[in-house]
Amino acid sequence: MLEVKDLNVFYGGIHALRDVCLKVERGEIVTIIGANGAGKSTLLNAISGVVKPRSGKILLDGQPVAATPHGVVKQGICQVPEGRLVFANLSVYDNLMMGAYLRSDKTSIIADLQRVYALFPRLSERQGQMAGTLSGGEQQMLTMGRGLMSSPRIMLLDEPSLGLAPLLVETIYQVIAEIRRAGTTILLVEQNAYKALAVADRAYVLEHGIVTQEGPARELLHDPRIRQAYLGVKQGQTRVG
Amino acid sequence: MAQLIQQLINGVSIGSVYALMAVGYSLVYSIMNFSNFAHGGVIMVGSYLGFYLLKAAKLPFPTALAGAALGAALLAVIVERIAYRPLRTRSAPFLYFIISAMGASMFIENFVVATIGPTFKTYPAVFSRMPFEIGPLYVGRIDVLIFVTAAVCLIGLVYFIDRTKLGKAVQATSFNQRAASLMGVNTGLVVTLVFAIGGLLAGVAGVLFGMKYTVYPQMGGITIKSFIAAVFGGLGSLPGAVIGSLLLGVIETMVSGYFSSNYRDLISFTLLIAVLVFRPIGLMGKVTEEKA
Amino acid sequence: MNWFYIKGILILCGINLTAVLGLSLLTGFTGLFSFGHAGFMAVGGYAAVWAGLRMGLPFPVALLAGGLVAGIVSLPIGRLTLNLKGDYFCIATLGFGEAIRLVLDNVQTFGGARGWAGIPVTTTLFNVTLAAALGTFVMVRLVHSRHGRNMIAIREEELAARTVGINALKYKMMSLFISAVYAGVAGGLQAYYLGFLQPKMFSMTRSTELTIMVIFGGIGSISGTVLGSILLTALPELLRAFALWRLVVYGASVIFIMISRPEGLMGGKEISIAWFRRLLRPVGVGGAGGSGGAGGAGAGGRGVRQ
Amino acid sequence: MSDILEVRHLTKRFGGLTAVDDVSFSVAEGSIAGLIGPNGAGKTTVFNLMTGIYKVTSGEIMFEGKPVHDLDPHIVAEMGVTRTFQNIRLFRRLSVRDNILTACHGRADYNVADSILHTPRYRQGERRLATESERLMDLMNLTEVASSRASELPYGLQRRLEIARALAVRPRLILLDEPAAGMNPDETMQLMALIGRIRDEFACTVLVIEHRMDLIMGICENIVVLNFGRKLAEGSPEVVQNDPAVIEAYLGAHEEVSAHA
Amino acid sequence: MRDFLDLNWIGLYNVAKVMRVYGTRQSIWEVGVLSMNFRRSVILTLAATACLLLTSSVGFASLGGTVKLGWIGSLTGDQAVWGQCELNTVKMLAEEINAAGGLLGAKIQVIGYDTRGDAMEAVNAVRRLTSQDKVVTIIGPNTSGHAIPISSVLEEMKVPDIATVATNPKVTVVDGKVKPFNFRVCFIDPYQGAVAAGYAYDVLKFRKAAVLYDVADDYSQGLTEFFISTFTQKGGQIVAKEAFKFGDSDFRPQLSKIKAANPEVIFMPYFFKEVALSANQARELGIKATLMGGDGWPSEVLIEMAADAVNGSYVVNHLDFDDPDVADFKARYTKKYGLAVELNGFLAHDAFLVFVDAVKRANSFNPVAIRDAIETTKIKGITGNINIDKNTHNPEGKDAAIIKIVNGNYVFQQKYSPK
Repeated sequence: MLEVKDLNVFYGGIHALRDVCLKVERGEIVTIIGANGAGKSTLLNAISGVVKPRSGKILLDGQPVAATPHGVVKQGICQVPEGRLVFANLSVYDNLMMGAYLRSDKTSIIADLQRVYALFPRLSERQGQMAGTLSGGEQQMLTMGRGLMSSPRIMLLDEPSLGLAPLLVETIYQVIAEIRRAGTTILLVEQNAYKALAVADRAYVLEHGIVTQEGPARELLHDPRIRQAYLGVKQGQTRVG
Repeated sequence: MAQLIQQLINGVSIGSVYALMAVGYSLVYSIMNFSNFAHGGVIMVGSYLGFYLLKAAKLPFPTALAGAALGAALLAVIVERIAYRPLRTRSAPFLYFIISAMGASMFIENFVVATIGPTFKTYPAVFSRMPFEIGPLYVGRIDVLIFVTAAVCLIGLVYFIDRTKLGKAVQATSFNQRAASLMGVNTGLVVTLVFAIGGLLAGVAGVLFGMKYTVYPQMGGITIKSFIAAVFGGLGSLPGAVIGSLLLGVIETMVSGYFSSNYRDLISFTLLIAVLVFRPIGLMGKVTEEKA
Repeated sequence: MNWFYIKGILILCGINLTAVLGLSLLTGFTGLFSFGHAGFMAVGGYAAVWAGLRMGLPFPVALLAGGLVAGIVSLPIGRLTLNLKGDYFCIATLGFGEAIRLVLDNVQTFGGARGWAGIPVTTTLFNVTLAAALGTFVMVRLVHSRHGRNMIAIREEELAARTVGINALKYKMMSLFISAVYAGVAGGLQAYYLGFLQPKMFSMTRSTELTIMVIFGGIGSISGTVLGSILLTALPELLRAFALWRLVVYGASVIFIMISRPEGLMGGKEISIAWFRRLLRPVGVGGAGGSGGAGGAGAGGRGVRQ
Repeated sequence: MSDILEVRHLTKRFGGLTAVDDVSFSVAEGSIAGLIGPNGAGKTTVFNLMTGIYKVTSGEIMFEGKPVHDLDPHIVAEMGVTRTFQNIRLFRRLSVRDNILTACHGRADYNVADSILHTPRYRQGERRLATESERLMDLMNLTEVASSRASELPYGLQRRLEIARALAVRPRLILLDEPAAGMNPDETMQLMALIGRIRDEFACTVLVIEHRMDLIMGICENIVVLNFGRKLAEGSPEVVQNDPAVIEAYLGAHEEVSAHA
Repeated sequence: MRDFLDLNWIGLYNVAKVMRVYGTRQSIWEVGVLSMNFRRSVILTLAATACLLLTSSVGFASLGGTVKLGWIGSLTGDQAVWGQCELNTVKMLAEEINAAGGLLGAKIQVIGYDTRGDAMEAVNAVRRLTSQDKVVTIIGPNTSGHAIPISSVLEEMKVPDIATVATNPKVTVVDGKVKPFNFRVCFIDPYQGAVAAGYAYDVLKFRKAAVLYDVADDYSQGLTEFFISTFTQKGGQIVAKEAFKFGDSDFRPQLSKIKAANPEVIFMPYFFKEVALSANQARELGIKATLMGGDGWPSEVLIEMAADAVNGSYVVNHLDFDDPDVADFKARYTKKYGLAVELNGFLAHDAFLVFVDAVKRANSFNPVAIRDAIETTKIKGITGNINIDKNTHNPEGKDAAIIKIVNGNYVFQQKYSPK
């Protein structure tokens, strides 16, 4: 469905992505794991048109995607940015409606709104509240809900668990699984490799802007190298439970 | 008593002029978060356009007003494209925007001096200069027009920003451009739109100012008062800008009327600073406590 | 070109440089943006003339007295306004500048709006150069001390600076005080150069010009400040033959430098002996990639946010 | 061991919202303590109150027996309390060396006149600051990047630099706000070791906010759990982990991750 | 002048080249070779500056057959209306003389520089005029604030200056000493203030006067001071003294206060734009008092902006507009520039006459000789007889013209000197 071919991106003088290739099939959850600064977010930004690639192709159903962020959204690709970028000065409801900015069919928008409220009951409780006053977890729910409101065919999730309490991380991942079940394809970028690999079908490992490994998520989860570098399974393990 | 009321009327009328200019300025501030010092220049150009459309082209007043507003909007958009957009794409600090704005303002003012010349121009009489007389009180016709226009502009803008989809997109863009663009908002267009609306308002303000007073290249300088009023009311808040303007107008009038016209500005400034010391974000500014 | 005329421009450069150096500390190093610095020049100018003419102090002492008075005036102002942020501080300083002018317009002891004439013309190229050189020297030493570093830290990240024990208000006050002293001395030099003082000379336009020079030269760079003030003082003179169009050109150049080189001429870099050595190396051989501090600096081309 | 920090009935309201509600706890000198809780529980607010960034609504914060609430941040820092930030706040355009050098400033006492005249006091002071910052960079493995701009460092190093900068103040108590956020497990592991080393080598007490339970449970001797601004639980990692209230509000019932492993 | 233009373009082209380098640097930065280009751009900047300095250094002294006359004043800024009119006048008169064979056989070349309304600029302009351009006399500037600081330069370079409308006494005399190279053709503030007050009290028989003035303007403060002192000395009463600040366009707060004091006459010593606005607003507030003003009033624009409001007002002026000489000059000016003459034009005209007369009597282009000749000027200008006094360098005994505005016309009343 989504295909990235030989993508090269420069950030300032830094070669942030080198010949990156990637494929996401319909209905899949694909995850990209890697250390900080490996270029994961840059990759998502390049797909969603925020960053201009130097060279390479990004194809959606075989067609090149638009060059501007709003064009990309129109084609059904929606990025849920990291760091809970909610519109703090708008209400929760308005934030969600911003997600449906490019849609005009009222009835289906309302249907989607109900769906989002069903996924995140907390948001429906707080729909009149200013988004800036939400807690971090609620903001993360809001950005995801807002992303869903554009009724995307493919959703790009950037670090959805960043800075969240363990309990919330669970919730968020349950929702991710549910979104996929409802038919949305997901490209997931995560620091929390455990969670990501557990939920994903396939995974790519990005190191210093280069894809170093790819394969089914389950295999990578058992790959000793990955376990050591990204899962922190080395010595005894102090783990809750 | 009559004099007090007359002074109040004077104050509100001066305040309305400030308000009319402050609304457009505050709109741009609330979206772009920097003081657009070129706003005064745009007002001035709008005023000249209105003058020529009325006087030389002999257009009817509404057409001339619309023409001037559109012309000013165009200029505002051009200024944004040339002087601000390159900075914005690079997310430069607000300081650079201000300097660029000053450059633009200097350019516009002196360009007019060099091409049109420095002479004052007088608007042809569109309305009667005779004021309404209510007992011992005098209310100017243009003052009423300006007050109403300022109110309509404010209400229209607040409605636009708070009630329409595009308005929400404007707010979203003001908060975070990247996030807004990820929602499918064409942020470049939104910014252009904001400057265009700011320019429209500047054009209207320019024409009304020209009718009430006169037209000359340095008339943009009076927007300094509008900036102060906007700060007074709280930057970025549209109702704040209007209330701040009216308050500043009334305060200035009361100081000149009952205290000392020699030290009027000194006293108004002292008051401004006093307000800021106790409320550093102005009367109606957005509270954004810095999160650690 | 005639030396007499050049001398006039150089004196003007020196006066501007003195004022801009101070403003550079405030704006470029501490990150505070003032629209009222001409107000401090006015205070300094009037005080210096008062000290010289009415109290009979010798010229250098009178200049220093002018600077000191401007500095002292800055303290209560700073106490009230330095906690304000961004545009609010700008407007507050603008208000101060205008207020000073209004007071001087009204106070007839100093001649009111009609000005103070008959001041002996004492400022010469020699003493202006001396003052500017001394001012530059002091400023360079200052910004390379812990005091200067603390100011830069406040500019960069005020909250973090405070949590590492930097008294932000104190350093902002210090920065404002020193910049006011510089402005005051410059005001004194100007008064004794023109032989005449008038509140009109210290309008907001004058403040704006000074700020533009700082930004033009480059934030956080003393050499940029020096270059910026000299170039921008000379530019209108060089454009004099264009009469009406020269301010149009001036405005356009300001926009141009902002959009093409927003970090200003020097942008945090300094011209030093090492820098000159690099400069004189054949172009293209030496520096690709930039070495160390000089090359790698310069506010990032495209800011990577967060 | 005595308590270096004592928080008594701490309350902070923002308008109608009570962010911190009657919280009391204490931190033993020389210990590593943790402050955890769901997002929005008020943890960072507590840090802001301790470092003087916010003023308390009521209650007291005693550091080494002296009240530190309502003091300005720089005075709190001089007394020996400093912190790092959740969203890193470095002096971005300065080099690594200058970041640390600036934070060391309190170690020199020369005045403005000294710096202009380059008196012996200035030279001594600068030399002292330079050695001090070199030593810190050494200890924190930052020497290699000493001349790089802070904003150009990779994320992990920025975190480390921020801690180094805080240490330059020679704190008796250092507050770390989510130091492991955005780090992978390997880096988190190194960080844990680093925090232990800091406590020992700099003889200071550490209070850390973190969501990474492996880190918190691995190094903290005492843990305070906040929920909706109130204290939910306090105690050793074992106690807290098995507290049903904590599990319900924060940790969640875990379908254990290691099951996949 | 033309040489300058050409040569400076070369300099400017160099600047443009540098700026192009700046422009492309952004993309170069991304590849990471910035330092090289940064250095190159700095070198280019320095080179360009040097070029500019060099190119503009090619000045010419008075070449055979031309004599240079300098002018300074505001061509930009708030005072530009007056400045541009002065320069136009001087240029026109010079062309007329040149067409008629020149002055002592030489063609007059006028070099005019803008002061931007800034005293420092005025000093620089004079430095350039006297040293590089080597003008023999300077006409202007149009404000006292610029005429005063230039005197030290004039004295150093020994070039005389004839100010047009610089009315502050200190322009020519400070501390009782006359400045050797400063002259003017206008009367001074104390005189004008006294004329206005005397005429109001003695002729118009007003006893209660109010003053509205511009606190930030030297001219306005000067007139106010001398109007009030003369008027009260004569036994009149000042019932209100209100101020505004330059840049204001609304005066109703002050006018409302003045209205409450119920004066018979309101003295408005400032320039016509503010006069028009304040007069209109006074009438809008129902103020019926007679208005009176000084030489800042006369302008076609005033009539255009406020014909009804100023109807019946009195103006102290330098000249009678209906005088045939004046009318002739006005016609010539309007024909050439398509604009009405502002008041400064008339005074610039007379300053030019003084210059021409002095050169002829000195029979030399030597600035010092011209200066000496100016000191003994006795001519009839269009603004009246100009008899320069050696001790004050002012045109002494110059009667003021009292003008009444009647139905949009400036109607001459009488020549008047205060007793």
